[in-house]
Amino acid sequence: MNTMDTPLRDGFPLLAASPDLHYLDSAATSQIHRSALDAVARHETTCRANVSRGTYRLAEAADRAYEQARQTVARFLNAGAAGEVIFTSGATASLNLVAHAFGNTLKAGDRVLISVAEHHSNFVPWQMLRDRTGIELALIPVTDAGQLDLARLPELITGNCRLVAVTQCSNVTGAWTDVATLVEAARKVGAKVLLDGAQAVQHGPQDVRALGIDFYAFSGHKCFGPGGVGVLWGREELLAKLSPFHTGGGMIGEVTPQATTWAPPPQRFEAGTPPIAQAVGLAAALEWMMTLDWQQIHARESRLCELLVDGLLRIPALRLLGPESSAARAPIVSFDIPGLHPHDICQVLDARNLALRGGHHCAQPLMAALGIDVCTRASIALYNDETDILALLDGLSFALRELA
Amino acid sequence: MNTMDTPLRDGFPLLAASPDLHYLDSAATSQIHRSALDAVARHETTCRANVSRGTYRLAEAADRAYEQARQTVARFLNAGAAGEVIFTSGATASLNLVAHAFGNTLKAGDRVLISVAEHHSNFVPWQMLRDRTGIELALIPVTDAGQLDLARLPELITGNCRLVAVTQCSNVTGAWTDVATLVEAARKVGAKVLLDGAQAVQHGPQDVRALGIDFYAFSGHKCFGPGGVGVLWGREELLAKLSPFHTGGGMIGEVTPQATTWAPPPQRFEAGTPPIAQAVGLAAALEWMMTLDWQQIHARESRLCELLVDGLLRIPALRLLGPESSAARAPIVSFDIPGLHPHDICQVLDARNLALRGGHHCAQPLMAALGIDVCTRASIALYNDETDILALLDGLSFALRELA
Amino acid sequence: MNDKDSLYQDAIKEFARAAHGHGQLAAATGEAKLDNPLCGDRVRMQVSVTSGHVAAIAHETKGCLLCRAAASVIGLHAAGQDANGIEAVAHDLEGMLQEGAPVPPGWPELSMFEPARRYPSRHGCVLLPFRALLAAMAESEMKRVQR
Amino acid sequence: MNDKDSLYQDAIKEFARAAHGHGQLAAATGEAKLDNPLCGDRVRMQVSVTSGHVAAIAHETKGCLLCRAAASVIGLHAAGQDANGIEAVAHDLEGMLQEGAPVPPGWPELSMFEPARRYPSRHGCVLLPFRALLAAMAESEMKRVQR
Ligand SMILES: Cc1ncc(COP(=O)(O)O)c(C=O)c1O
Ligand SMILES: Cc1ncc(COP(=O)(O)O)c(C=O)c1O
Repeated sequence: MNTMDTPLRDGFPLLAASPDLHYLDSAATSQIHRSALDAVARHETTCRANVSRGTYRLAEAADRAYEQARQTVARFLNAGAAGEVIFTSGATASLNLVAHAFGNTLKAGDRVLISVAEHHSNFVPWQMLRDRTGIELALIPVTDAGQLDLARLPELITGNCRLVAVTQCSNVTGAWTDVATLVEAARKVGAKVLLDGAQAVQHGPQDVRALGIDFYAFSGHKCFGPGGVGVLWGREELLAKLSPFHTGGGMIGEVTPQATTWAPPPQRFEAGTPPIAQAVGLAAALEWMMTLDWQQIHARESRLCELLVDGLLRIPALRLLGPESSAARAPIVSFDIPGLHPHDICQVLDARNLALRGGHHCAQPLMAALGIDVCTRASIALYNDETDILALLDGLSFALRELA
Repeated sequence: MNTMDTPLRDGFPLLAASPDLHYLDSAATSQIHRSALDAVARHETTCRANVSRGTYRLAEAADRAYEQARQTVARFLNAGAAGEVIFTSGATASLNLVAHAFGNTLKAGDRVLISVAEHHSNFVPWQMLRDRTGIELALIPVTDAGQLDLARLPELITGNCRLVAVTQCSNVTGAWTDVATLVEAARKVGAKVLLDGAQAVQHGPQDVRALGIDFYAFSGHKCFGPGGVGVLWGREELLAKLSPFHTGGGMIGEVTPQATTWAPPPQRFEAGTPPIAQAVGLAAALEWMMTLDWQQIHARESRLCELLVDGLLRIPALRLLGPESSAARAPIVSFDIPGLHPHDICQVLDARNLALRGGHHCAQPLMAALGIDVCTRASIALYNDETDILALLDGLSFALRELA
Repeated sequence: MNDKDSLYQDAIKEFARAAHGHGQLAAATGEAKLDNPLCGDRVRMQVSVTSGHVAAIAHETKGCLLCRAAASVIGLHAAGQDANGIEAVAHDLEGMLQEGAPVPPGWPELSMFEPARRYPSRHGCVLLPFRALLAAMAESEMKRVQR
Repeated sequence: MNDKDSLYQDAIKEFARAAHGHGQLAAATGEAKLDNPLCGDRVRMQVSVTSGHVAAIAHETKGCLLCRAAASVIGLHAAGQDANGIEAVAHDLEGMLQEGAPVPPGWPELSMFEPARRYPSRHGCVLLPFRALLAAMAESEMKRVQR
């Protein structure tokens, strides 16, 4: 087991090669861990073959590696069975899959409940479903602190509510969603619950069964794995009832000119050649994550988050978005400084090797609810340390002078 | 420029490390070229950041690499503009994208013309469109030699035909489609033409403008690049008129709770974080391909194909599928030996380090048209040589004895 | 080749060729068609069950040698078995293939599939006729209770 | 920091602060709203065109310093120009940013954006007000010919 005194930064080739870089944009994409990079290269140079169809040894090795990756993901999520894990090209693809495959089981007048805090990838697919089928799309508002206002649930989770689809953690405010309360309310009306875990996974293994949810979506590139791969987890009995979204090779029972039948899940939802090496790389990243002491990492991430929040609150006129308490948030910290545009701030910070993101962060409805167009975001991951935070606070003082 | 006397095999790490392996399954997945592997690793360790949204230098480097990859693909296809190149997760995703985005512009009674020779990935999405919208789905039959029977076009390309979507090259028979004849017939009724180039790209750069088509789809893993990435090329003016398929981050103009507007192509069709490093790796593979002497490679592939076909035709009772002339086919050779099951054949061949695929090859309608359920396929790529073909012919003699 | 390790032992070829139980039943009480979408093996299995025991089976099997040999073993051995017995054999056979468990008791011919342990992609070929038989028996039982 | 190389030269900050041309026109002949969906810059540009030449412009610009400074330069210089003139400036400015071409003649203040050459993601910020102006003039022309 790794202890936090080992600088985790060393396991990340890009960071190891750039000692001066203060990478504070892990909410957009995390850096890739060496184990994932190595696993991809190893797979491509020793096991490369297409999966599910070949009988030669190389193809069997590819199959085995791919199915083992599925099992690793299942363990990372504490899923009931590996067959509940569908590999996709990313969280956005996972969410589109549910909006189509589950969406097609809904009829006009059924309600889907999302929140104003959703990333566009869990917002627009539901709007499209609404426009396509006439479902009702309802929005959980946010409190001033940017948290889902669950006090409003009683009026929002109506009897016709079939699905609650919300983020586990906001990619802007870092606010954690109170999933237990949500699930309880959803269960009362028989609604299913989808959790967008894109921001949560880089902060540790998950337990979809303890969460009590029905669907879970995330991306490999946000949890130290390769790009081009993501996951949709769904309950077995629910997946079994859904029709496919993408169609093509590998997901069929039989194809005739008249009609086509489907393979069982998860294959039913994996049309075409899947991202094989990327799934293997993702599994390697998750295996590595499962060796870590997450209590220690959370304590450390919270400490850094508090250091940052304390420093920010000392900047006159700065508006901190999201909850002040570090327990209520992942270490994602966004802020607005009236009169200074995030792009100018980020540009000045870049000259000091600080990598931060400014913009609407693919969350325009949330921006509107918070009364802003854009903001600046610093996101902290397990490879960050105090020097990153101090450099940022120092850089912000400089930016305030430089841009004034 | 490489000459063919240089053994191209050396550039493929898996093959270089397995001198005894006779890899004859490139139609399922080609081996990855070293340049692609290296480009992925280099990108992930020096330029990893999310694209299109960041202003810091690392993000700008990622953006540049990704957009350069788009330009490389455009050159490989001789596209009119880089903006016509959409990165997807693979050919299947590209084909599903067209079946939805273009499919949504069709109405009940419009005709889509495909062929019985299509891979399921260019068959089932159109069936689904038919079932969803009531379009007419018509099929070009194949001749006994497994080629599209274009003599039937006059009756099949009716006035209501809006799209002809066919494979450029069959993944079973290797038969090349006579695209010029098809395009001419389609133009007469104003139908668009989609070409599934999945099998064609590993046999050299393409020219979508000379082909005169409207859409072109392919996968990276079948042209010496990484998995998890594919391409849809579409004419600019056509893409501009289409609505998106997947929705989410990166493809929007503005999102409000009421409605959402779209970014222009290609972003409109790239929802979510794209497969960035994979696109960069694909571009590296294509760059490498563009340095090769394809006339020489084609001559060599044809020679190997002829050697194989000649040998196969000497096996009593063996039925060769597809055209006998090597000019009419890519070096993909499928055959049926009555009484011997392809899986048993492939299994015995595997013991002799021959990697071949047996099954329906995701082309059940074609199998049915040819009067078989399954067949054995050997597919030849630029790294194969005579020893592979001789080993296969020798292995087949052995298999015939072993399985009798 | 060492026959004991070779996948295509003479026994397998002989069983496949013999095709015990191949054909159709005039009065089946249950039937199932199963296929392996990834490889094209296809089994149509009919059973005639009386008092919970297999009176007769018949199958039409299109597929590889392993699948045909397995169906043939069923043709030889299934008569007289009840659902529990067949389930136990199928379970033990899966264990033999996947974990090296012993050959299912009473079905010594199944040892000829032991070399297939090394080829996971072929396990489905051997198991398919057993799954088809179980499905046919389940259908038979369902029809009985519905009558 | 060497002011000549620094992106945020005093000139840029001063132009942004001055916001020449900020506001609305009572009688605009054309108008355009443009935004950069990836960064949130937003420009509303109004023009009043007489005899093919800009009589007045007014803009409301929300965005970064670069975008606001560029809009402000337009506020200072656009009057008296015709569509061809504006198009030429926009084209030359793009060339300056992307290929190091010379500063657009007659608009010397645009040299303050030369350090942005190194930051491709910011080129859109500088160009947005020019694109909005061209769109507003096009709208004005379209309205004229339709009248
Ligand atoms: C909360 C949330 N959901 C979904 C996504 C979409 O993830 P991806 O772009 O990897 O598909 C993101 C990432 O930007 C996110 O932060
Ligand atoms: C002709 C053809 N089309 C489409 C595909 C689908 O490609 P992919 O599985 O990479 O999505 C294939 C590959 O199997 C193919 O051979």
